[in-house]
Amino acid sequence: MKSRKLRGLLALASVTVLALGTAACAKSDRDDGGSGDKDTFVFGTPGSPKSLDPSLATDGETFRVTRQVFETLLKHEPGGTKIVPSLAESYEQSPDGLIWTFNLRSGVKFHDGEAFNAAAVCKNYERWYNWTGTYQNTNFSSYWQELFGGFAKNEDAKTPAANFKSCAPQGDLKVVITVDHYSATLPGAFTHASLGLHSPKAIEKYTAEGNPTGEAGKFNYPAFSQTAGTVAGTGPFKYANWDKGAQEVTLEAFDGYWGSPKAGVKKLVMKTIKDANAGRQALQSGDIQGYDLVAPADVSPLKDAGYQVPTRGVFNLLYLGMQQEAEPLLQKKEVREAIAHAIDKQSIVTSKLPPGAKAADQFMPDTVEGYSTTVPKYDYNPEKAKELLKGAGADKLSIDFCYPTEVSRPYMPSPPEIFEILKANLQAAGITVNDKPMKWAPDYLDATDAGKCPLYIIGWTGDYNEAYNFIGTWFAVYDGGWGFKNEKLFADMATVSKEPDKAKRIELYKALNDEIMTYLPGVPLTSSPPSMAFAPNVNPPTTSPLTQENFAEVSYK
Amino acid sequence: MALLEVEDLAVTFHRRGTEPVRAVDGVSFTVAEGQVVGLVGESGCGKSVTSLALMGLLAKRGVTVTGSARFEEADLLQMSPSSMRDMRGARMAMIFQDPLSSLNPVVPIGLQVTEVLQRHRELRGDKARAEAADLLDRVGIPDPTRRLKEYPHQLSGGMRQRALIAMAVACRPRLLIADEPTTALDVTIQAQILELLKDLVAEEGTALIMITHDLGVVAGLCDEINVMYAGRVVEAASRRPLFARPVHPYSVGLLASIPRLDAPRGEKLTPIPGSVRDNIAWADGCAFAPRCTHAVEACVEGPPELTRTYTGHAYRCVNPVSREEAEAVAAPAVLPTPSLTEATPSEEESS
Amino acid sequence: MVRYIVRRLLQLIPTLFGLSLLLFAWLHSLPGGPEAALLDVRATADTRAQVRRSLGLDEPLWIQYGRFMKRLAQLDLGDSFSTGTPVVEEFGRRFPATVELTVAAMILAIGLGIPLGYLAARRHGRLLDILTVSGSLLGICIPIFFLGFLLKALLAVKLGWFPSLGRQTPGLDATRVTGFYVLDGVLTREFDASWDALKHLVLPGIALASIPFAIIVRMTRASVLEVLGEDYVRTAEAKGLRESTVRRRHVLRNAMLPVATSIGLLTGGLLSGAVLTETVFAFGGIGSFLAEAISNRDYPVLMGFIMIIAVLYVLINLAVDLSYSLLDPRVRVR
Amino acid sequence: MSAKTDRIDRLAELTAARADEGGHGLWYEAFKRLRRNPMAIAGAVIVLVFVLIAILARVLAPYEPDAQTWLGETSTATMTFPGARAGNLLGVDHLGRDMLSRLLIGSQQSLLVGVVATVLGFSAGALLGGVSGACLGLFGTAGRRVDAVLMRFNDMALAVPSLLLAVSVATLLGQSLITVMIAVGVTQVPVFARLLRGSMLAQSHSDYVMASTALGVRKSRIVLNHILPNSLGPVLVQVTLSLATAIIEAAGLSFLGLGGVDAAHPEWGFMLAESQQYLSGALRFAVYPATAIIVTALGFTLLGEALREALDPKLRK
Repeated sequence: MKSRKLRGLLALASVTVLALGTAACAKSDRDDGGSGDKDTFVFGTPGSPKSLDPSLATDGETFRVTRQVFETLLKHEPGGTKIVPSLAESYEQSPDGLIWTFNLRSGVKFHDGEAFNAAAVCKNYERWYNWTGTYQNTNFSSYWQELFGGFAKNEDAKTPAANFKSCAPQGDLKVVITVDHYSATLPGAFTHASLGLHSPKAIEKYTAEGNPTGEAGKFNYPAFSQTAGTVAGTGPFKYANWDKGAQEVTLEAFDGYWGSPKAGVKKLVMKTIKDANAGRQALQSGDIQGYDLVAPADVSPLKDAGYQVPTRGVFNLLYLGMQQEAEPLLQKKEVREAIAHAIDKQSIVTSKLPPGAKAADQFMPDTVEGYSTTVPKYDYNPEKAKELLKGAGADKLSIDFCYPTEVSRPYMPSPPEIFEILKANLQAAGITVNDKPMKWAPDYLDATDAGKCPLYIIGWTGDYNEAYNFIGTWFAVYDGGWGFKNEKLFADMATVSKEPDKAKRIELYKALNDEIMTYLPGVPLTSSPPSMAFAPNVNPPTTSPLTQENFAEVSYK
Repeated sequence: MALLEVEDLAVTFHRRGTEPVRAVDGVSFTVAEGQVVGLVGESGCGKSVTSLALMGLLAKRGVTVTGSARFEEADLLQMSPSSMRDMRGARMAMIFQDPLSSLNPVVPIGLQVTEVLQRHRELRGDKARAEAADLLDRVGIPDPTRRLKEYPHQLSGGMRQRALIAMAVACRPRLLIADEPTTALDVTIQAQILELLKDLVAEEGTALIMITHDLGVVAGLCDEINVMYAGRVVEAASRRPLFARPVHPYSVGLLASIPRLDAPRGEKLTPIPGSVRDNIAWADGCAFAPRCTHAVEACVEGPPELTRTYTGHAYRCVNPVSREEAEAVAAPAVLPTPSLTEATPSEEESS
Repeated sequence: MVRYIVRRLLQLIPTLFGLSLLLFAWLHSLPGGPEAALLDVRATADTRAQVRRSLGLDEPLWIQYGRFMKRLAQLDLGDSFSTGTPVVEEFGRRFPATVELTVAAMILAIGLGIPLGYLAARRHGRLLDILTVSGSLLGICIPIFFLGFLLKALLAVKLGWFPSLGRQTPGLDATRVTGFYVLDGVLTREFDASWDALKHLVLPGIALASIPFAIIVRMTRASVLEVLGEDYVRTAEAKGLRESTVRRRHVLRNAMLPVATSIGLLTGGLLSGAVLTETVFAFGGIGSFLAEAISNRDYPVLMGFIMIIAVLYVLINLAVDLSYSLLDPRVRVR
Repeated sequence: MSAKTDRIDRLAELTAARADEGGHGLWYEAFKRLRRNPMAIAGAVIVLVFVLIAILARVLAPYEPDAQTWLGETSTATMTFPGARAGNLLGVDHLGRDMLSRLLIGSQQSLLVGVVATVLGFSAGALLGGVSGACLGLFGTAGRRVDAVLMRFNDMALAVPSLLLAVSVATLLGQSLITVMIAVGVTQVPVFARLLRGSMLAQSHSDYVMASTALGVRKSRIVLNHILPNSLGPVLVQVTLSLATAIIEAAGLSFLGLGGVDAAHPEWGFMLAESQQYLSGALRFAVYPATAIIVTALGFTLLGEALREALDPKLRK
């Protein structure tokens, strides 16, 4: 009798529960048809792109998207680091490395119907070279400045001098690009995603829009780079929509794509999923068909559950940075050496890193040309470390150790855990370690850059297969992160960067690696291969050590 | 014929971790058609619990009600909850002590009246509203149509009590229980309300159980009076005999503590010492014994039985008060209460 | 009434001014700037300085604040450092997601919380009461990100009933009108899109509802218990009214007064408190965007969003106060 | 002086009379009601056990919480982590440390977070709310204005996401357990402030305050001797609830990478956040600290709820 009376009362509750139930059932009905339609492929990425025009961006998430839409003159072979032709069928380099001649592919069309030819190439390079005003700001042109120096007319004294000299079409399908001096960034620069080639018609529209407004405190990306419609490249996909609220970029297969493979799905959606667990659960529940940056601990469970977890080749490096100004005792080589001997790199690899990870003995992975087999080695030997410290009068060394907390990088899946192991190692050698945990951005990045951290862990993933892309970023000049001045090392770095002959350069790099590891500015720790995960019913793209996967290869089985 | 016959009513409250409390213990009384019966006693004596038990308004849990209460051929205590619902508000109704807290603050007066009409008389819409206005008018609320839309807080205390009475009499019940209906009101208004009750009862021939601690109130109103102490009736009689010759020391004490205008100057009131808490269990003797001025050894030797005289006067005492002593306190109280009907109800609205 | 509203709104101006000053001083006192997030890890000190200059961060704080206020006077909150889009646009883009999520959570919390709270009160001290109260309190006691994980593991991964993240199935190509996906589907008659969006709301809705649900159960229970002991409920019973009438008109109508106030406040709190839920469910609302903005030291977004939220919060409170006067005739706004 | 003390004594009687029901004090009555409530008993038992464990943690823990003794036996690549076994009753964690020891020491840290954050939130909130309430109740128009300003900012503070506060504190002080305590404590300030003010306001309208005002007792005295002590009931309830909230919020902060991160002093929230990467392969890493958090928080919450009920004069029968 009581329950009868309560029925009325429970109506509200029942309705609520019922609504949930109906929603649930309806979903399971539809699920029988497989996870959604087979035209759409959703890929989870750890970050959002910033611009649809790669030349305005610096970050990997932007390039992951733009790479599917734009192509460059040269590219890296699928799954490798070797430079191969792309929009150029072949290229020649003058012996001094100043004149670069490209023979262009014929029959290539841009997404907006424009034809690809030499004039189009030069239109692109001249657009970048002739940027003025706010475009010259590093907000917008960071990579152009890094790869080709400044502009036709530099407006700021701080902007580097232009290295790009000219781009000259020779006929319809031949183009000659001249630079002022050789730089080690070449020919890698011609593969760089930021220099993807735009349709000339699109470029005219960009110019018509004018420069981004640049009043202080206002920081506007140009409108064309923020909505799909204007931007057009030659790649297998074209932009369909960028839903910033949902954090999704939708790409559509471009039917007129010249090359093969053509896009294997009609729609490719790049969806930002920051949380690694969220990505894995979304894959498992069929909401997405793949995601990047699989946590090492998820690799084998996913594999066991039938998912495909392709692993990229190793092309990154994690190292223990030392700032000699922040801790003067680090200026003693014995102390640095002691720290190197105190660290058990192998325990990090076996305990914490995904399959395929390696301990590093120099400041680049062994997949980079210029890797040396003759570098001095510093084995794990806590006793020796103690002796060295005692010899240097640093047996009571107490040192601050910075590490980031909430971040996961391909080279450093879980910084706090790696820190814990390192700390235990150092303390076993009698060094007192003071924890300095920090949030990755901006606290940690700022602190390490400003030289506030005597010890810290950080790393790098290569952009292209050039040793300079690794060691050159750290040891070419005085750097706040290291806080040392080694004039000989700096001079040797300058020499190698100007050597246009590749074979000679590689030999020089090997010697440099030996030199660096003898000086021992820090301790290279590990290289770990980042993994992607895909649903069992898709054909995943070939993994690329440079994270340059071509999603045109993706299709449903 | 009796309208209500309460026989041996007992109410026990149970609470985990404590001894059960017998709030009402073997109470019996009858109410005839159209009769006004008073239940008198200090707070905590069980008179309100008695009325709630009769109305079926006690919590279901932790309460045991035994005995019987025959009302119109049915036993109220055995009735199913739904029949009780049909009965309440229709055949029997109740008026509570505090008119402000007894009215729903967020529902207009009108709705609170019409909901009874709708429930028991199936009156709806305009008909119900008209009837409600009529009811308010009958209980002496001026401008009833306007009042219907107002909320309790917009009415004065007397008006609220009138509205409550209107709700109670809306279905012309056979029995009305009024639980201290005037305690929360100003003295002048008290009289008006009592007058109103008296009139309504007389008009409709409704029986009334008047629950009060104020002997003054019963004096002018009740035909039969039951004095209760610690859950039992200690003295029961018609009005006149009770006031003329109270027998139980407690009744005498109550009468003696009424302030009297005719008392000689400087004479102090004689309050009953102690409070209701200072009693003993009936099982051990007379519960009133600890406070009683007439207490003797026999009082605590066992529970006193109810003695009934041939005149129908009943009392529960082993050492009743002597005639002389009783008359000394009683005489003036028998005076009928002055009628205040001349004071028009609208006066109280001036605030 | 109107005067009361106008007065409350006018009071908002000095408060906002104070808030903006406090916020500005506070944010800019934090070490580090937005350039770390904007630039590559390898950016040189020069580039960093250049970026700071271009963002106007090299000038004295009072000039920066002056500029902020000047723009604010023209109802311009500036542009986001990290996305380069106007703050108002960023807010408008993400706000519907948060509102949808909040509303879904509140519907769940109210729809389940009030009946359960009432039931618990009616069965005070009995097993059902204890189970309901402990059960609802459990919602408060599970860290929300872990609850999100458990919900997904069970209802999305294992049973496949609900999608595990996002607001709508990617590639659905629903037409956007207002940004409220459920509403959009109805407006454009793309009911499947609405349905899809609704399903996406379920899991994050439950996760976000866990705390307000517990609070509503608790408040309803306490409030009903209190009202059940009120004389007017006894009066209503004495009138022989049907139990449903007593419950609806006399118990709930009174018991809901304090609950209504708390619902308003809870809703306001949820607007800004959805950070964890939005992160775990990749929901793309203002909560998770604020969290990012903090890491990026995206001052315009932080200032703008928080001030808009503060205004909304005040407006919600005002609405609650006004509705209170509608619900309770004893309260009349001056 | 004697006249004044006399008056105060009479006042005290008045107050005592209010608290005195059936010869026992308000708190005694509340305690009696608590003892009858199964929720209170469950809550109290949990809290008691938790506090005991926290106090004895160092004695009970078989190993140092940060000793990576079994690191060599773990592998993320193959997801091998020794589970429960003779030496490690709950297995080892992702860095080869004894899980049980970490959980035990964690109880200490979690209790610390709860207590310190609550004390912080309470003291600052009580100051703010107390001042505000006292101003409003006793110092006329000017007081009302002070109260309005204070409360308006207090309400605004409720609208600012607590995360922002936490991040600022973390950036200024560095990431540590103390940061978490302060950050969580700060978020409790407006709650306590509002509560105390509201409760004082209700008290200041009560009969005995009116009576003492009528008797001419100094206002500050009324506040200190009568309003404040009698406003403490709801605050006490909030303290209990805040202990639970603090432990849970600390977990949220850890999840966002803002937690205390000292391996030698693990806190449950941090342990739960740490385990997030292993949810797919080693769910137990999360289950232990999560269960600990949930049970403990539930204990505090149940106790708080029961206390609220016991102290609520309107719910008394």
